This record gives sequence, structure tokens and C-alpha cells, in this order.
Amino acid sequence: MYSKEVMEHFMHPRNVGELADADAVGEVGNPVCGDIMWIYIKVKGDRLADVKFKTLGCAAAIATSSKVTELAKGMTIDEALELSNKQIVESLGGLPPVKVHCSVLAVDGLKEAIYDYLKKNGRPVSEKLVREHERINSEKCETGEHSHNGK
Amino acid sequence: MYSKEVMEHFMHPRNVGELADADAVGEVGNPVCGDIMWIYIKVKGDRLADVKFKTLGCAAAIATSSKVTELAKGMTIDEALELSNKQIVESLGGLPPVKVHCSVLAVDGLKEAIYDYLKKNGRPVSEKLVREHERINSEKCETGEHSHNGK
Amino acid sequence: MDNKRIYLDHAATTPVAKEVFEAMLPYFSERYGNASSLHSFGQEAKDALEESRERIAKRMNSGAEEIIFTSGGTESNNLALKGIAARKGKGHIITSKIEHASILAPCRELVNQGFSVTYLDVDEYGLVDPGDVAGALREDTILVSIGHANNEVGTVQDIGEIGKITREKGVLLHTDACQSFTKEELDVKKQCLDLVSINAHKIHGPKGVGALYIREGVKIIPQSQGGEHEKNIRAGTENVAGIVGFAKAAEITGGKQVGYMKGLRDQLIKGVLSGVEGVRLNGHPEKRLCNNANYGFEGIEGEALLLRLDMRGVACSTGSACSSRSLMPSHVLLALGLKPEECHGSLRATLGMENTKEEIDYAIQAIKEEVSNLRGISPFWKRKQ
Amino acid sequence: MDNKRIYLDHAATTPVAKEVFEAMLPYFSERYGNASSLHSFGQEAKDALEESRERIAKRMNSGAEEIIFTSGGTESNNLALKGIAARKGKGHIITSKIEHASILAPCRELVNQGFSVTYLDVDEYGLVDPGDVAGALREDTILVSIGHANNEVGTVQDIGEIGKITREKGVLLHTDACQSFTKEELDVKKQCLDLVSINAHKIHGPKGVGALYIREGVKIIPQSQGGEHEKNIRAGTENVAGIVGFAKAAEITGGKQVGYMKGLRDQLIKGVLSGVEGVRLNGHPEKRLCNNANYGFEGIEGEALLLRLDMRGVACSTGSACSSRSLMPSHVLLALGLKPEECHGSLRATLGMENTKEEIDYAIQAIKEEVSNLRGISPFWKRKQ
Ligand SMILES: Cc1ncc(COP(=O)(O)O)c(C=O)c1O
Ligand SMILES: Cc1ncc(COP(=O)(O)O)c(C=O)c1O
Repeated sequence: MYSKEVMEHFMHPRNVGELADADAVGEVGNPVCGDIMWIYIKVKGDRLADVKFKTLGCAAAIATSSKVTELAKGMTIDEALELSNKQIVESLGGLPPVKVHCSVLAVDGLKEAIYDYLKKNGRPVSEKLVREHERINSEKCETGEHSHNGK
Repeated sequence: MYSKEVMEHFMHPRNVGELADADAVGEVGNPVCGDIMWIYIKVKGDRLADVKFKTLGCAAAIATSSKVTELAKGMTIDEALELSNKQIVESLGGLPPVKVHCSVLAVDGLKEAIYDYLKKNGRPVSEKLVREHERINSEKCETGEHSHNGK
Repeated sequence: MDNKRIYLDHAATTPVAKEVFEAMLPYFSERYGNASSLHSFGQEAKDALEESRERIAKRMNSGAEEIIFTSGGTESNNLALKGIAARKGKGHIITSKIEHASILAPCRELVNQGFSVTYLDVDEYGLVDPGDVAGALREDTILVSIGHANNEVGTVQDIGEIGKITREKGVLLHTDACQSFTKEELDVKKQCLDLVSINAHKIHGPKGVGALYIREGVKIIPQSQGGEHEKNIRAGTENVAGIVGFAKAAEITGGKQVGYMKGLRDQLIKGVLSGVEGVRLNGHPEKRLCNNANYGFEGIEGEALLLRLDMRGVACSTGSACSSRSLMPSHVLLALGLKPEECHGSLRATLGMENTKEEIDYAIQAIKEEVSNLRGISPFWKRKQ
Repeated sequence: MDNKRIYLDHAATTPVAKEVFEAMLPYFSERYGNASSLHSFGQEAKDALEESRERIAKRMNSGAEEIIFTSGGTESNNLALKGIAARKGKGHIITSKIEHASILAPCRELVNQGFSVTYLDVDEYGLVDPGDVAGALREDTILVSIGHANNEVGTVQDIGEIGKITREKGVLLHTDACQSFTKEELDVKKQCLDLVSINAHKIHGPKGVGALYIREGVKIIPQSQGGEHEKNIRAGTENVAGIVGFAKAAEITGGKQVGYMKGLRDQLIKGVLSGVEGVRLNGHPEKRLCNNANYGFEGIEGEALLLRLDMRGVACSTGSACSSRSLMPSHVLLALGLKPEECHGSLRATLGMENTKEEIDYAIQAIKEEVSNLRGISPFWKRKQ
């Protein structure tokens, strides 16, 4: 079901934990959906000196959180904002279709952390990021028709 | 499917053949239905000195023919006319429901032979036997709804 | 990694038991005839079929001629519901909110066809109140279908009480006994049952075989047409090997195993409840299947726990949304009154007669550790403390 | 009595081949997971399922995702006909008079539901004229269903020619290929097929497993509802062992065996036709399955011959009325123009890859002798001479 890379990141997630001296936190997800991600960042100059996460969610949620922190760490803020969920999916060797939303959540978490950081520090926030922030906050848990194989 | 006795009479039918010097023959059945029975009788006095048969039909048709000749042989005409298909079925250890009609046919064949004999020899024919004769002649092949498992 | 493999998902399916396999064996390549054939190969098959029918019937105190073989529980449930509905033409059906998909989906289909369906609520333990069945009966009620035991939380209904009500009112009662068969008492006469679905692969028989008990005199419209098999109720060459295996499975399961599994179950339930914080038992504390444990863990998600346990060789199941293609949590847990966020942390472990005390010890330890590992990653758990 | 047992009823069912059994073996008690389960046991089952799907697809040049597993040929035929009919809601269906009961019975059912059905005639050899299909097409024709090869007389239709016509007119074509699968060419692309029914037990696979090919884009309404198995088209826990066996059977049958069986068939046909008076071959002299011989013997009845042969260890079949519960002769033989009295003396012998030349010699001798024995009892035969 999951690729080797997903399972590897799920079983051995990178950058797990909180940053005691975090500059900002992005909190995304929704307990109703079962996925909650907190992304902590420590900024030095324009760079993400450290990135950590805590996630309540399925294997894909944990693996994509882990992956996004791994990729973002050391990037400039602008670079990190360019990270797409597609990149996450690809660098994890793919995700099952119903799990792609987890990669979106992970990228959103990072964006929210950066938004939080920029706001807190009175730095300019691009229009695009404002729009993203608004979308993220407005998004509710998407649910389909309920059905289980119910073994 | 068939009882031991049916299989025994089917595999080793008694009294098969024609009687060259038969006094009468009863011909019953219908090629459309797949069952044709000819019952030959040789009468001595009031007794059936010999009874033989020829049958085109399924195992049940052959076994019931065989059985009826076996039972009838040596009986008086009156005794033979009392033979019921139930007796045939019972003495064969039972028949599958759809095959019970074969036992009726076998008894009918014997009746027809006796009717033929009585008529030929100008002997009195009971009203009951006349009615039986009429029924037998009027009866067509009974068919149900067509269906096969069609393996 | 550990090479241990501990299967705790017997509600999903079970390994074929050795005796079952051995009973089936001759019917693959030796006694392989078609039960409709007149020759000796066919008669051998036919004899095996009819003998199996008698053995299955014995396990529910029914007549052999009241048992119709099918391809599984799903087909049996579909045949029962749609077969009765088609026969009646219109009317009202009563079922519950915690039925298996193979009951609920045909019900939706019947609603589309103009039938009306009442879905009864259950209490927080998953019990249907027989009084609610009585209360929901209408003039035009044609069928009540209440599962004997629930596949997720293991709650066992008082089906005999429901049977008293329906029999008195002259309404047909169907029960899906796929989970309870040979584990709970099943007596079609005593419990006043009119239709019962069972299958083989939940009782150490093969997959792809099931049966429907149809009480003598109850008329049903076939859902699949063809040759004259199974009293013209279910067409198709009979799966002789599978049916022989089913009958053997019905014979060798149950009995003492029930008490044995109950012991393991209680060990598993207690071990986890006493060794882990923030966990609750889903389902009924007593009226539950001898082999079912279903937990709700706070602060973690079930699929993740399931996969981590799997990596340690422990196979379980979950009602978490993340494990379903539709991303909706289990309708059963929701019907028990759990909030969606509470459903996500569910884990179902269902035992089999081949599990051992040592395996349960290992599983408890693995569950403890992996719950702890996942909580170490979880923001929700941290916050709670 | 002789202890020889010669099975010549492969059109009814076949023994499971050794390789097939060995392929299935691990899926009973080792790799027994439910293919819907997320853990490793489940994933093993899922992998086996998907690999099997690919293997089956390869044998008809289809995509794996176009194959839906079922419980057999009967279910596949029902699903194809009723699934398409339900999707379309109304319309006209074309089939032939010699189809299997699992086609004809659903057609009757559909007529009851308001669909109209044309039953095409066949010629004296059992061939459907593709021109007749073209002629029967109407504005509202939703489906044509013509069996690839007939189970009784073995006549093989020119399904590709029919496919050209239906594809050009944009009408769906279904074929019941249960008898022809791996014996005759089957290429869904070349032959323009939209739906194809196949099953395992006719090709040395297990009973209770079948498949329906549904061309991508063809929409079908499920006939059994439940969990999300088989692309939501066919609910029910997949019979993994059976499906693995089916795939193996599809791989190991056909090829050189076809020529081998043809040789035995011709030996059997010639041996009987040349050694017995008053016998004719039913079905097509050339366009016939490699394993089918079907005779009409004058002056005797088929069930009696079948049982006598069975006592000598030779297992065959008959289309005689006396062998059917309804006492009606085979609708196939009647459709070929045989008179009822001619149908009664029919005998079908269908070969398998495990039969030998010596067995055929023995069977010919047995047939000769038993025909002669029965004619010795028969008044009809005597008269004829
Ligand atoms: C309660 C219940 N009913 C029905 C079914 C369906 O049975 P099957 O998988 O044999 O179709 C299952 C299991 O899958 C079940 O647990
Ligand atoms: C041509 C044909 N179609 C369909 C079937 C039905 O298949 P099953 O017995 O697997 O249901 C058979 C054999 O029984 C057959 O010969």
C-alpha cells in the first residue's frame, strides 16, 4: 500500500518533537478528520535553521510531516514557501490517492509556521501567502461518502 | 439416485426379449417422451405362464419393466390386473419422484397386454379394464417446464 | 525486525484449519465431480454436498433442506433481504445502525426501489433494545434484520428476545450470524429465526462459501438465475470442496474453544486497559464475542498504530477513517455515540483458537510500546497532560 | 466390476490440476489474510489477488483492471445481463436459443421486468449466423449475448464476426466463454468484446470462482451490495485461494493441450461413428470445441446409456429428457432441429488434458457394447431393422 520511503519515514520520522525556542508554529488539521500537524520553525536570518513537527495522524500524515521538515530545514523562507505537496509526494515515492491530502496538510503546516513567523516579527507577508493562510483556515475536513469493507 | 434394486434390475433385467408364441402384447409409451415398453404375455389357462418385455427408456423404465414381468409371471390374470405401480416402486426399494411415472407405464403395459389377450380371445373385459385401456390410450407424454442445469 | 507473526484479525478472516483442509483435500482432484452429474463422480459430489448440508443444519438446529449454500456472507445477506423484498413487492424493513455493509448497502438499494427502512439506534455498548424493535413494527413491516454479533465491537444482541416479538407479530426475522456462528448459541427454533446468514471464512473454513438458512415455508425470490441447483434458489455449480470445508469448520469450531478464547480476550483487554493510560473499551463489557477486543486510544490514530503493530508482527484492524477509502470513520463507532475524533484512535484485536497466551503477552507489550511511540510524535497527547 | 474410472465429462467440470492445487495451497492456512486488511497478511492476499487478475487478463488480451472476480460462470452471466439491463433501464436484448441456463433464465427474468429479448435460431450444427444478429438489431438494442462455444454440442461461434457488427453499431456484446476459455482464441480487442464470462472449474481450476471482463468505460450496476471490493462492482471477501488457482489454471491450460485433445476427440468420434450403426454426430463437424463429442444413438435412451457406461467406469453426460428433473429434452438439441425422440438417445463425452489414448479406446469399446446391450432390450431398434 505505502512505498518503502513512506514506511521508512513513518517508522523512523525525522525531526520529531517541539522546538523549545521555536520562532513560530504552524498548526493545521482537525481532530474530526483525524489528522493534526504542528510544524515548529527556528529562523536564522532568512533561513530555517531548524524545523520540527508533532503529528497525530495516519502513516501518510506522519511520513509527509517528516519529509517536509527534512526538505525545509536549511532552506530560505522563500524557498520553503515554494515547496509543493507534489514534491513531497514524489520524494516519498508516491502516495495512495486517498492519502495525497496528507501531503497538502504538511506543506500547509509549514506555510502556517512561516506566516506566523512573518506576522510575529512584523515582516511583510506576500498577498499569495495571505490567501493561502485564509484558505487553510477556511478549509474544513473533507469527507466522502461513508463506507467500509467492514470485515 | 437409484436404489440398489433398481440398479440391479437395470443392469440385469429379467425376462428380456420377445415371446415368439406370445398370446398378446401390450405396447405403451411414446417416443417423444423417450419411453417405450412392449410387454409380451403367454397365457396358460388363467395364468400368465410367461411374461417378457422390450423397453426403450431410462434406467427406471427398464427396471420397472423387468420388475413387472418378474412379479406377473405365474400370476392369474386377475392377480396381474391387481398389480399396482406402488407395488412395483416398493419392491424396487423406491424411485425418484420424477421417475414414478415409469412404474405406471410398466403396469399399464401389462394391463394392455391382458386387455389385448382378452379381446383377441373373445373373453369378457371388465368395465374397469376398459376404462384403464381408454386412459392409457388417451394419455400423452406429460411434460413440465423445460430446464436443465446445463453443465 | 522481529520474525514473529501474530494474527489478531480473526473477525476479518481466519486461517483454514488443518482438519478443514484435510476434509476438503479429496474434493479437488479426486472426488471432483459436478453434483448435478448423474454418473458416479457426480453422485459422490452430491453425497458430499448433502452430508455437509446436514452438518451445517445441526449447528443451528435446522433441517438440512432449509440450508442453501452461497458464495459467502455478502451473498447470503443480499439474498435474504432482496429475496424477501422481491417476494413481498413492497413494505417496511427494520434493521439497525450498526449492521455490516452487506446489510446496509442492500437496504439502501431497497430504499431506491421504494421500500422503506428504519435504522434502529443502539446504546453506547452497541445493544439494540428489543423494545425498539417492537416499537418500530408497522402494519406493512415485512422483515426485521438484526445482526447477531457485531463485527467491529463484538456486541452480541439478544436475538431470542427479538425473535419472540417478531414471531408473535408474524413478521420475518433475519439475522446476520457471520461473526457469531459457532461462537454464540444459535438455535433457529428456540430463537424464532426465519433467515440466518453464515459464512465459512470466519470459522477457519475457506473463503468464498456461505449459507443462508431459510425456514421451511418462507418463500424467497432467487437473486441469480440459471440451473436447478440449491432448490432453485441459488443457481451455479456448487463449490463442493468449499462446502465440505465449511461443514467441517462448523463441526470443529466452538465448544471448548469459546472459553479458551474468552480467557485470552480478557487477558488482552485487561493487559491493555491496565497498562496504558487514556484508553477505553469499545462495545459491551459482557455481552461481547469471546474473541473481540476493541480499544479507543486517545491522542493517536488507528491506522498508524495498526501499521506499527504490523511491523512488529501483530495484525489488527481499526475503524479509523484513515483506513477507509472514503475517509469516514466507522459507522459502528459513530452509532455507539463516539465523536469522530474518538473513532480515529480505535484498534480491534480479534482472537482465534490458534492464538496462545504468549502471543497475547507479546501483543500487549507491542501495543503498549507503539501507543507510547506514537504519542511521542503526537501534539494532541502532549497537550492533554 | 471393473475398477477403471475414465472421466469424460469435462464440460460439466474438471479435476483441479496438480499445479493449480499447489498454487492455491499456501492461501489456505499460511497466506490466509483478507485482501481488504491493511496489515501484512492482508497485503499478501491483495498482492496475490492483483497478480492473479493480471494473469487472467493476459489470457484474453484485456487490462487487469477490467477483470472482476465472481463466484462462477452463473454469477458472471447474471451480472453481465442484469448489470447492463439495470444500467440502461429498458430496451432490447439479443441472444440465441442455445445459450446456457444461466443466460436464458436471467433473460426470462428481464422479460418479466419489461425488457424485450430476441432468441436467435441456430442452424442444424448450432451456428448463429452473424447476419441474423445484424438483422435483429433494433434502435433500442442494448446488448447482444452470444455464447462463444456451446456446452452441449461444442459448436464454436464466429464471435469476432459478431463483434464487428455490434461494435460498428455501437451495441454492447457479451459472450459466455465458460466452455471455450483457453481452448479457443479469446482476444477482447480483436474480437470487439465488451463483456466476457469465464469460470475456473471448466479449466482444471476450483469450483466457485469465475470472472467477468468488463471493458473499460462500460458501466454496470452491481447485483450484490456490500463492502468496497472489486471496484465496487462485486461485494464480498475475495476467495483468494480460488482466484490464485483460477489464474494458474488459465496459465497452464490451452496451448499444446488443444491439439492433443483434438486428437483424442477425433479418435473418439471416428471410433464410435465407424463402429456403431444408427448413430450421428450432433454439433458442427469442424467448428467444434477440441474436447467435445456428442452423439445421437437411435433406439436407445441417453440416461440408460450413461448409467451403463458409468457402471463400466466411463463418465459421460446426456441431453435426454429422462436425465432432467423436468423431463424435457435438451433445448440445445431441439434448437438444432432434432425431434424430441432423437434427443433422447444423445450422449456427450467431453475430454480433458489428462485423458489418454488408451482410455479413449476403452471408452469406444464400452460405448459400442452398451449401445448394443441396450438395443438388445429395445423394441424400437428391433423394429427398425
Ligand atoms: C457480520 C458480517 N456479515 C457479513 C460479512 C460478509 O461476509 P463475506 O465476506 O463472506 O461476504 C462479514 C465479513 O466480511 C461480517 O463480518
Ligand atoms: C457455457 C456455460 N456457461 C455458464 C456455466 C455456469 O458456470 P458455473 O457453474 O461456474 O456457475 C456453465 C457451466 O456450468 C457453462 O457451461
